[in-house]
This record gives sequence, structure tokens and C-alpha cells, in this order.
Amino acid sequence: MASSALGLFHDPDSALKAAGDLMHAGFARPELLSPIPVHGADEVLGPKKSVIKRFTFFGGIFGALAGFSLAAGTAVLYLHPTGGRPIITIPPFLIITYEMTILFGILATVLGFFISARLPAIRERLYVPEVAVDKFAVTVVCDTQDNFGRAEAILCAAGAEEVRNLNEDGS
Amino acid sequence: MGAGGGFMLAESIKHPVEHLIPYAVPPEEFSSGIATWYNSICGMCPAGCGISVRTREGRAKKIEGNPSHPVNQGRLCALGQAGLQVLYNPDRLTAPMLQSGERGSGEFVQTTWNEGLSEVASRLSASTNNDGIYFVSEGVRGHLANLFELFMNELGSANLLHYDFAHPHSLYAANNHIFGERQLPYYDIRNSRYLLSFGADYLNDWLSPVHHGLGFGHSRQGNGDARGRFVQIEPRMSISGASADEWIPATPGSEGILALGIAQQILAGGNYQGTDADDWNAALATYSAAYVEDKTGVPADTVARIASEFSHAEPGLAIGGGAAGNHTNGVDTLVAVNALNYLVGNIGKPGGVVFNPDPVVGSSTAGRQANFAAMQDLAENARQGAIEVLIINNTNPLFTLPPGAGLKEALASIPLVVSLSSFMDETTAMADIILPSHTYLESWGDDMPQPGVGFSVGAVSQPVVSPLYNTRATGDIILGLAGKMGLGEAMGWDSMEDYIKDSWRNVYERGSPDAGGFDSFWREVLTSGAWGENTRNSNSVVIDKQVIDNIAVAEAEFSGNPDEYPFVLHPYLSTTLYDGRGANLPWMQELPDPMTSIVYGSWVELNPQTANEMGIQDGDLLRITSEHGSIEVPAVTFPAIMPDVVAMPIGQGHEEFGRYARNRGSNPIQILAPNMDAVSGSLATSATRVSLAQTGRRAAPVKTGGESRQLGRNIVQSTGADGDSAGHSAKLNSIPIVVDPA
Amino acid sequence: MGNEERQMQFADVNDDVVRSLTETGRSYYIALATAIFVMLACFFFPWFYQLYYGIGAAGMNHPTVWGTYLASFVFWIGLSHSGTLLSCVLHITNSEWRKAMYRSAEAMTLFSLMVAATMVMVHVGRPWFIHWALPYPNQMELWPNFRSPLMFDVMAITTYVTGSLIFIYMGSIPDFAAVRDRTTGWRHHLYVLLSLGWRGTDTEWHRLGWAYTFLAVLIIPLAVSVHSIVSWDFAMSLVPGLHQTIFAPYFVVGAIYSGTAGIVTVMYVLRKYMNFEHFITKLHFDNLGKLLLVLSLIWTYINILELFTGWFSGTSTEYEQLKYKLFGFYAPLYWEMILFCAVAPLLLISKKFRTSFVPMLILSIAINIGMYTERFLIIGATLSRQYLPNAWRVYVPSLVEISILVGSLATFITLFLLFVKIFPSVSIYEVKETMETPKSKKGDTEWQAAH
Amino acid sequence: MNIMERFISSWQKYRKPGYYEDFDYAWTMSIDLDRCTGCSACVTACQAENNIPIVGEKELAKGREMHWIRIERYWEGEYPNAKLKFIPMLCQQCDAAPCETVCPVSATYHNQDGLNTQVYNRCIGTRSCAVYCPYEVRYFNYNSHHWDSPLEQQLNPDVSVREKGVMEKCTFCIQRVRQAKDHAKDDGRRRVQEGDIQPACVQTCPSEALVFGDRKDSNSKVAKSLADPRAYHVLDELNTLPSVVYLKKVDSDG
Repeated sequence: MASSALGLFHDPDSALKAAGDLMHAGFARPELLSPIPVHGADEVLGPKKSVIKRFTFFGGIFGALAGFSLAAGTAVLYLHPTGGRPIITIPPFLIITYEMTILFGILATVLGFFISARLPAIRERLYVPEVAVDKFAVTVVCDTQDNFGRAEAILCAAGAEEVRNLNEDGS
Repeated sequence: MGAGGGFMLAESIKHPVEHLIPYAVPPEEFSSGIATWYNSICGMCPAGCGISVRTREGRAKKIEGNPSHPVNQGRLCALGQAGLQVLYNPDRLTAPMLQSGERGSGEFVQTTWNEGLSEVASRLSASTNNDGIYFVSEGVRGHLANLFELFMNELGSANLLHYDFAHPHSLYAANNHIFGERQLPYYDIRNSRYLLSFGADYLNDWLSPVHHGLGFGHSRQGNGDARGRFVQIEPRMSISGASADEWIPATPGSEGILALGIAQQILAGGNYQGTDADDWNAALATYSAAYVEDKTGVPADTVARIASEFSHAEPGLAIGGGAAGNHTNGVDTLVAVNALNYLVGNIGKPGGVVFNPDPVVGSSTAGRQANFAAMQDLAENARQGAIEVLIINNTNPLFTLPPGAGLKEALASIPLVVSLSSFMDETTAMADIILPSHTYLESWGDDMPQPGVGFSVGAVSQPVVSPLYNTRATGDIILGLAGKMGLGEAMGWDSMEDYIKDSWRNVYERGSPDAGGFDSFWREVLTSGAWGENTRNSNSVVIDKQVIDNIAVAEAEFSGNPDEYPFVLHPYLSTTLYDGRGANLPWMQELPDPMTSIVYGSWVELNPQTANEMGIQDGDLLRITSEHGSIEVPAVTFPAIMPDVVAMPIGQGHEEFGRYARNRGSNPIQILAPNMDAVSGSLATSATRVSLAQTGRRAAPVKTGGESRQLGRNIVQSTGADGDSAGHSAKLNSIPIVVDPA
Repeated sequence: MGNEERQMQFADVNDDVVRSLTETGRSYYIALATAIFVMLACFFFPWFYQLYYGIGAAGMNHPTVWGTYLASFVFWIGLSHSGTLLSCVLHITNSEWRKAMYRSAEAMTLFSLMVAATMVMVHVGRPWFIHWALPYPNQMELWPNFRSPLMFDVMAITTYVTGSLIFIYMGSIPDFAAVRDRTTGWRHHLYVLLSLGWRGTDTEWHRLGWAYTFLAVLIIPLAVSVHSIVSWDFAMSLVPGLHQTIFAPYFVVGAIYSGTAGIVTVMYVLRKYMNFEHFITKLHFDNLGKLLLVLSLIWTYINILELFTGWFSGTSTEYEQLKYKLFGFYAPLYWEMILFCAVAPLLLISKKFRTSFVPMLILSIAINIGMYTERFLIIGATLSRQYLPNAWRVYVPSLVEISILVGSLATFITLFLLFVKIFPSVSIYEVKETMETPKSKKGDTEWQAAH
Repeated sequence: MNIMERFISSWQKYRKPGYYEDFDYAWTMSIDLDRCTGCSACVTACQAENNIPIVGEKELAKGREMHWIRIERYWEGEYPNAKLKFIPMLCQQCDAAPCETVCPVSATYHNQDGLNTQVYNRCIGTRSCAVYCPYEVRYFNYNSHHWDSPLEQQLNPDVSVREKGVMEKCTFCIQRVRQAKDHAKDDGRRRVQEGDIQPACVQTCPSEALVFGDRKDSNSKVAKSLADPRAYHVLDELNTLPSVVYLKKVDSDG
């Protein structure tokens, strides 16, 4: 199985530089692991398109339809005339619609997040605990020992404090 | 949360239905799920309304008025509705009992009917002096009254008394005096256009309130475009006063003077054309408007206006009673009120005073009615050891007599007191032997309402449920005693039912015999619940010159010095509890008093101005003191009461009488002076002066109503003879309001 | 964000937060035991009694059929309002100072919503049938009545609880990952589950950033709608004093007001007892103080409007209502509310006051007492003075109600105490964001110059 | 297309303001304030008919009366010109009832007779209907009530006894309405006639101030009452369209 090179950096800028250098060197897109969101990663690793907004949008639309259908549909299923209002009473049902729009918008956003961020992780993935504290890591997949050597060199050049050879299963 | 969930589960599980039908083998007269209605007679007050009782599965569910009964025509008052709670009262006496401790200790042991009756019978037989046997009953009519007469006759005692606190002795006496009628007349409110009421709370407790209510409604809005006018004269606004168009406060005890003043104005206005006008003029000369104003506090021009309106209304009707008849000048007052009827010529006419025929069913009890004097005599006789046996039937003199009568102490001198009551009331608690009677809903009986409705009416009361307990109908107890004493000859009926049925053969024979014979007639009477006959009293009225010459109303006398006791106490019969007999009915305890919305308690009403001057707040506990005692009652300000009058409802303050009544509120009768009306000997309940003192404690009575002002919200809307609604064709007052300058 | 002696390092943040989770002093256990005891004794015990006896255990009566339970419900819903809502607003406006406090503010939202939901259970007459108010297919083929403002409430609060829970959870995923690595035993397993395998890759951070912003954008209108709908429970009735157009903004402002005051209280407690002096500083109190001042002024303005329009209408219903509120039976409570919520917050004009911790704590508690009074008066003082004067009746809460009020506070505290031991109560990664990012040891990066 | 048409027709039906179909009856009560004497017979009649609990002094002191019909009383003026006016207050069976819309579980709704019904079994006790009712005629069971034995033998088997946590109110004696409709059907009559039904309060009113009937029947007494110039609705300005019509008291002195 393919192994990966992982360089640990003290600061985000060095890590970004290493990632950029790896890209230039023809490696597959490296991953940047960090304790905080790193600004400028898009510029180095290429812009990312988020699909979450579509989830949110269609979730909201679905919620609106579901909300109005719930209110109007159940009103018709069992007729309960109240207060001289029509059975399908628009203004109150719009409030239900509104709430359901938001509810489904939220749920779809979460779904979109999980799908696009590939969470939750079912398998163990490449990870070192230091990145949750204060280290910035750059990982890149290396097919051969040769490639690993190249990657190690680039990482060290960018100022990596440590470079590790890791397998995909974390060992 | 686990415990909560478990609890909720327990809450949401319903208990299994234990009995769908209360009897395994149902009696044949009912089918499950179908209501059976029985017509009977209401026993809650002396009005004698007909009732229809709805029963389901052998239990009484609802009392409604009997539409065929001419007195109430299907309607019924709150107290009548609550009769069910007499029947199903949890505090009923369930079996005969013998006193086992000291008298009054409340210790009783249960016994059997055989033993109880034998004991009483043997004591009656053993009495050395026949006149030493006293029988005091509640006011009963019909054949039960006959049975009592018969029984006492057989025993050789003349001491049969009918005692009711609210019995209008003075009204009987006044009618007898001026019209020579031993029966009360029928007051035709329905057809009158102008009702002048002197103290008679005709919509609440006076004579036949349900019938009056029907008449009131009809007179108000049932007469095409003519709307009857109602004027109420009394020191404290009653329900009738609230419903009246005009409420006129008059000094307590001066109502008769006011009546004569109005009469004088009628004469002076030339509105009386009778041949005896001169006699009247002479007799009433002193009752000038100025004199009347001085004595009654009613402005002279009001007197004149009322006189004019009253004499021009066709027909006008004057009634008197209540507090006006309960002064030391009560009979004079009511004579004066009747004189007004005479002067406007409404006697025997629709909308006026219509005389009733003699009762067809039962006998007149007029001579048996025990007034205060009679009860005092009874106590006196007891003290002198002249009473050997006292039988008390369902009346509660220990509660409704002022302590001044001395009855409670006198009971100690009576060797045997027997009570036939259904409840452990104050009097029954002093009995040696209790032979508990059925309630009226379990008994056979009959009645001819008094006052009637101008023609002969009778009704039969029948049991609507099987007896709940080991009790017996009053008539059966008397028959049982007669049997034990071997009086079978004269009183040979097996039961009250037999006696009633037997006696109604006489009624049957009055009419033309119909094809079905007596049985069909009897069934008809039981089914319809009422029997009527077009017998009328057409006596013409000529008032003796001597009566006219002597017509006068003395000033009322009060017990207590006005300086020391500045207020006149005005006790009135409670709307909900009547004379106290409703106090053990939870529905009645919970029914808000219509005037104050107070429930479950007693209170004293006083004018807001007076309260302000004395620094009394609503709910302050006051000590009310008369020359004869004192009680503590919370104060309630009442906008429509004279400043020097305080009013208190009668009905609470029971020491016995079951869980709902016991130790609740105070009984104003406890502080009444034993003053009597000079002529009739009835208790002058309104003739006591009292003083008020703060106790420094608060005991706000429980009220269901909040703010009692509309605050301009127009919730109860009215339309007037003039003003914004003048264009309406609403049924307005048809009486021309003319102020007579005389 | 630093302490004076030593510059805070990234690792210190992790250490501090992990310590707050794992190192538990005796005082914490005492506090927790006390809170649980008070919750059982003052909330659950009287509630069970009430379930047995009926709502009659409370002091409500015929016209005043709503009482402190509903007031508490509104209060807790209101208190929930600053957490998530404020967090969202500050998030999309990129306010740096939000980051140290938002987690506990959001937790406050969540727990006050939970307590509010239990208040509904306490309030209704037959809580064992409360599920009938939820739309689910059932054998009776009966559905709830969606025309009812109460159903709006059910829908809005369900959405709000869901949204708040998701929002606080989403924001905590990186922190769960951080504490996952430092804990052992059951905690470790819990955080492994909760962190969903978060690694902190650039993609994950990017997606989280977007999702978090969308959620924030969705939750702001939701939160506004929730308290508007709560106000409509009242304003949609015909009751004079409740049937008012101003009610929705009034409630929303009041909610944010009491919620912000609640945050100040919670901040103080966390700072003092969780040793978060590094994260929660004078700056936070200063900013929250300014916010409180603005809110109190808006709140006061709406109150004056309410009085003025009521007086101007000149109708008996409005006028009596007003008179009763100002001078009637509950007048002392009304003036207490004015003192606590309109007069006292004027002190916030002074920066010195805003940056003093103890005075801010006292004021924040006073504001919430005043805001509870407001909710009580909205119910008690209006329902006892409605259209028919003959039905007017004063309502006085019973002991059971007061006890349940105290108990609900204890429930809230219990939940919060459990929270601080399970959730990282300060956002690790966002605090790090506010700190100085480590710089390259080589000085200016050559790489950046090359591009 | 067929589906579309059906959809449009149901949409129009269910969008109809007021009620989606006409009522069979429009039960109405008229209360003549000029006849009402405040005697309270209606209150006890209702209590007997509808199994209204005995609340007890303690609960009444807390203000928890249960009488479905109550007599409100309003004083006007001061002594000696004080007047007391009575007004019986009961559920107005509003056609635009504020209480109905607020119930989250539809425990109160309008039935085919135009009556505002209360389904005790469905009630969860939010009490919001009582808040929304401007007439204050909805009564809540603050606890389960008890009848001292054997008072419970009086309970009307046609009316359920309500448990704690449930709202209740005047039903216009719906059990009598049902029975009258059943009888009419049994007798082969198409409609219930005037006089077939009298709620307990109307039945007992001594001064005949209360009248009950179907206002759809133009010959009925209540239809005539509605046309009376004295007719008015309490709190008419709230537009609740009550089915109880009051006839103004005649104040002959101004």
C-alpha cells in the first residue's frame, strides 16, 4: 500500500511553502493538517468549490414544501374547523413553512458538510496528534521509496522539524 | 425522569369501570340507558312547586319543574334543583337511633324500627296527661297534615304545631283582618302593570318565588308593547329590588306609614271614587306627605309620584312582606298595603289581588301555625314540666328561634324528645329517639299549594327512587306509631301510599266520574303531577267601616337604645340557603349569592359611606352586638343599603347539620331580640338594634366575583325611555310618568 | 489574550482546556451534588406532587390560568437567545472577541431551551399526553392544529433546539479531536465518537468554515422567529395588554437582553472557577456591557411605548390594565423591574463599571431578576384584568411554583456543570486563531517572495 | 387533468373563509336582561345537568369556580341611586371563536351544529383557550374532583366527569341536542323543531329570560330576538360572532 511522507512544521507559512513546493515538484495534491484554519491554503493548493450551499438551498426548498404540505395536508386529512378560519389557512401555515425551511436547511447543511468533508471517518486516516496542538503538518502520498526521498528533501528544505514515513493505515 | 415517566404511566392508566349498571337484576320500571321521569312535588320550601324528576337506572339525576303544574309551569329555582342533594346527602340519618349518652352529647346507638317505634309508642301510651304530648312539625299540607290531626286527636292532645321560621304569620293576619280571608290571596304579578312591593322579596323567598318570576318576566316583556313597572320599597336592596325599576329605601318599620301616605295621596288626588271615600279620608288625614317624609325618609314628591303612577296604572298591585311584615307593626303595615290594593280597585281582578278557594286537598292548617308566641309558650310549658313527650318533625327550632325563646334550656325539662328528621340538625341532636324520615323524593304525599293560583290545585308526590337507607316516610312513621298504640280503628291504613290513594277518592268524587273510574283518574294524577279544578273564590270585599276607621300604623319599636346600638339589623332569608335548610347542600353553599357573589359563609352588609366613616374595610371581621348577644361576621360594603341599617343573611351558623353546614359563618337569629308583632304574635325579626365593633382581625368572605363596576365597558347594556335609543320600538314602560303636584 | 508574565502558547490552550475537563476539584463535586439535590428536591419532588394533585398545586385561578410556569418558560427561552444568536451574529461579522466565550454561551442556549421544554411539561394539565402536540402519524388519525400559535411554538422550538445543538456540535468537532488525543478511558472513547475522525485537514477546515457560516446565517432568522412566536402565544389573544403589535420585537429584544446578561453571569463564573482568566478578559466584559446598555435602552423605549399607546387609546380595557400594572397589586414588582432593567443598566455608561467584574456580575443577575419579573407581569398582571371586570381576580404563585422556579435554575446549573466536564467549554482552535500565529524561524519566507 | 381539477376544487373548498360547509343548525340562546332577575336557578340547573364538580371552599377561595354559567353583577351609581344589573355569562359559542384557533391539539373546534365543542379526552391542558376567551367562560380542572358518597349517584350518565388537567365549558347541553336530533331522526322528521331542545339553564329559568333555538329557522324565538332592536352581543367589538344574543335591559328612568 502507498505510504505517505509527513512533515511537521512549527508555523503555517513554512508548511504552506512546503505544500506549494511539493505541488510544483509534481506530487499529488498534498494535505495540510493544522490546529487552526490556515489562511492562504486555497492559493497554494488550488481553490476549493463548496457544494454545501447547494445542500442548504435545496434543503430549504424541500423544507418549505414539506412544511406547507404538513400543515395543509394534515388539516385536510381530519377536518377541524376552528375560529371561522378556512381549513387551509395561509398566514399561520406560512409560519410553519418558515420554520420547516430553516430546519431542513440546517439538516441539509450538516449533511452537506459530512459528505463534502468526508466525515465521519470510517477508516483510520493519516494523522499525528501534534497537529491538534501547535504543529502544522503537510502530508503527501509517495508511491515509491524514491519519491519519499524527494518529498523528504522538499519538506526539510521548507523547514520541517521532522519528516515521517507513514502508511495510510496510520502505522 | 425515569420516576416521572413511571408516574405518568400510572396517571394515564384509567381505573377499570366497576359497575356499568348498579343492579344485577334491575327493577322492572326502568330500562338501562333510558331515562324515566316521575312527577312529584318539591319539598324544599312551602311554595309547593311541581317537579319532574329524571331518573336513570333507578337513580335520580335531575329535578326540573313540572310543566303541567300551574304554580311553576316547568320552572324551578336553585334550591329546588338542589333537592337531589337532600336525597343523596352524605350526612343523612340512615337508621333509627337511641340517645346513649347525655342529651346533646351526640352519642347515639342504632336500633331497629320495631324497637324505636315500640319505645316511642310505650312512652306515648304511658303519658299521664294527654296534653303533655306535643307534636311540632315543619309546615306540612295535604293529607300528611290530616294524618297529624288524626293522630293527635286519637292521642287526645291539642298540641299540634306547624313551625316554619319564614311562615308569613303577619300576612295571614293582615288579610284576615282587612279582607276576612283565611287563605292568602293570589297576587297576580303576571298581569299587573305596576307592582309596588313593600319589603316583599317576591323573586327570592316570598311565598312562591318561581311563580312570581314567571309573572315578572311576563309583565316585563311578555305583554306586547306594555312593560310592567316594578317599585321596591325596602331598607336593603334585595334581588327583587335589583330587578325593580325603582328602589326606594325607607326607614325600617315605616313601610306601613309610607303605604298609608301613598293611600292618602291617592285619595287626595281624587283617584278613589268608592262610597267609603270619606271614611278613608278621615282615617288617613294624618298621613300627609310631609308627615310621611318625616317618618319614612322618602321625599314627599316621590310619595306623590308613586301614588299617581300606582293609581293610574291599570292594574297596579301592592304587595307587602319580608322585613316590612316582620316589625312590631307588621300586621298594621300589611293591612295598609292591602288598603292600597283596595283603593285602586284591583281586588278580584286580573293583575290584582285574587282570593283563593279553600283547600280541597288536606285541611287548613291556619290555626296550627306556630308563631313565636306559640313557641315561647311551648318553652314555658316545658319549663313547667307540662310536656311529657315532644315529637319534632323535620323542623329546626333550635336554629331558627332566637335564644330569647329559651327553648334549648326548656328541652331539659322534657322527658322524651323524638325527632323524625332526615338529618342531624341542631334540634335532632337534642333528641332522645331519632326515627329518621325519608326525604320528599322517597315519600308519598300530596299538597295544595298556598297561596294557590286563584283556583283549586292539588298534586301528589310519589317516591322517585327506592329508599336509600333504613328510613321511613313521615306518614308511615305516624301510622306505625298508631299501629303500635292500637289506634288501628281510626288510622287503619297500611301505609302512607294507601292513605293518600284512599283519600284521593274524595277528590275523584268531586268531579264527574270518568269512564276509567278511580284507577284511571289516579294514574292520570300521578302522570301529570297536578290536578286542578275550576273552583274560585268570588267573595266580594267590603271593608268594615270599623276597620277603615282604625287603620293606622304605629311606629315600629326596636330593641336597643339608638345611641348605644346605632344600627338596625336587617336579617333576610338567604337566596341560596333559604332559612338554613339549604346549608347542608354543597350546590347551595357554592352558589354565589347573586347580590354579593359570596359563597360558603356569612357576612354583614353595610353602606360604603358608613363603612368609610367607621374605617371599616371589606373583609374586616366585625363584632355585631345587640342587647341579646353578639356574633362575629366579616363586613361587606353594599351600595344599596341605608346608612343606619346593617343586613345579614340567615342560613349559616349551624352547629350541626352535616359536614357542609357545620361551623360555617354565623347565625343572625342568635342575636335577635324576642320582639313580637303585637297583633299576630310573630317574631319581629327586623326589630333589633345592634352596634358594630372592629375585632382587628380580617376574614374576607370567599367571593366569586371580582370588580363589580362596569368601568364604562357597556357589558350590561340598557336602553332607556329617552336618550339614544328613543327611536327603538323596544317595549318601553307604558306607564305615563306624571308627577302629581298634589 | 495573554497573561502579563508569559506569552500564551498554543499548547497552553490545549493544556488549560484539557485540565478543565479532567482535573476536578472537590468544590466542583460539592457544587454538582448541591445542584442535583436542589434539582431533585425543588423541581422534581414538587412536580411529582403536582402530577398527583393536578395543576391546582400551583396558585393559578380562573381568569389567570397561566402563571409562573409559563413565565419561566418565556424566561428560559429568552435566556437562550443570546447564546447561539449572539454567537452567530458575531461569527458572521467576524468579531474576534466572540471566540473565547461563544461555546459556553451556546451551551447556555441549549440548556435553557431544555429547561424551557421541561417548563412546558410542568405547565400543561396533562403532560402524559403532551406528545399529541407533535405531528406524527397515529391511529387516531388526528394531527395537531397548525393554526395555533402554540403549534408555531412547537415547530419553532424544535427547530431551534436542533439548530442550536448542531451549531454547538459543529463548532466543537475540532476541539473534540484535540481533547481526544489527550484523554484516556471512557472520555477518550467518547471523544473518538464525537470528533468523527477529525484530522484538521485544509479541506475539513474549509468545509467546516462554510457549513458553520451557513448555519449561522440560518440560525439568526430562526432565533428571531422563535421569540417572536413565543410573543405570539400572548399577542395573538384578544387580551388587553397582550394583544399588541409591538410584542414580537419587545420579546426579541427582551430575550437578547436577558440572554446577554446571562452570558455575563456565566462568563464571570467560568472565569473565576474554571481558571479561564487568560481567555475571558476585561475586553469581553466591556463589549458585553456596551451591548447590554444598548439593549436596555431599546427595552426601556419599548416599555415607554407600551405605556404611552395604552394610555393614549383611552379605552377602559387598556387604561385599567395600565393602572393596574403601575399602581395595582403587582405594582412593587413593576417598579422593581423598572429599577433593575431600565435604571440600573445606565451605570454601564461608565467604562470603569463595564470592566469591573463583580459589579457586572451583580448587574447581570439584577437584570435577569428584572426580566423574570417582566415575564411574570406580562402574564399575571394582564390575565387578572381582562374584559369582564366581574371576572377579575388576583393571582399569587404558590409554594410549589416558587420551588419549581428555584428547581429549574438548579436543573440549568446541573446541566451546565456536567457540560463543563464533557464539552471543551472554551473553543480551543478559535482561541488559537485569536493568538499570534507562529512565525517562520527563518524570518521572511522565501516562498512567499517567489510567488 | 382530472387530478388537477380535483385539486383546484378541494383547494377552493378548503380556502373558503368561515366554514367549509354550512352548519346543519345554528343554535342560539337569547338572554333578555330585562327579564333576568339574577335568581341563579340556571347556575344550579347547569351544575346538576353537567356534572359540574363541588369545588369546595378552599379551592373557591383560590378563585377556581367551575359554574359553566355564572351571574355577573354590576353596580351602577351610589346610594340612594345605586342599581345592580345582572348578566348571565356562559360560553358564547362564537362562530369566530378565538379559543378554537389556539388549541394545539384541536381539542376544541366547531362542530356541524355551529357549536364550539370541547373534547375532554383530547385536551392536554395548555389552558391557552381560557386565555384567548374574552368572556372568561372556560373553566379548568385544577384537580380531580370528588363527590362525597353517595352524592356521586346523582351524576348524569350522559355527561362525562372531567379529570384533572382538562378544560371544560358550557356545551349548550350538547347531550340534549344529540338526543333531540336522534329523536327527530327516529320520528322520521328531517329537522329538530323549535321547542325540542332546551338546555338545562333555559329549561329552568323562572322568568323565561333565557330562550334557546335555531336561528336558521326564521320563525324561531331566537331569530326574532336577533331582530329585536334591543339585541346586542357582549364585547361585539371583538368580532367573535357569538351565538348568545342579549336583549338590553330597559332602564325606564333614563
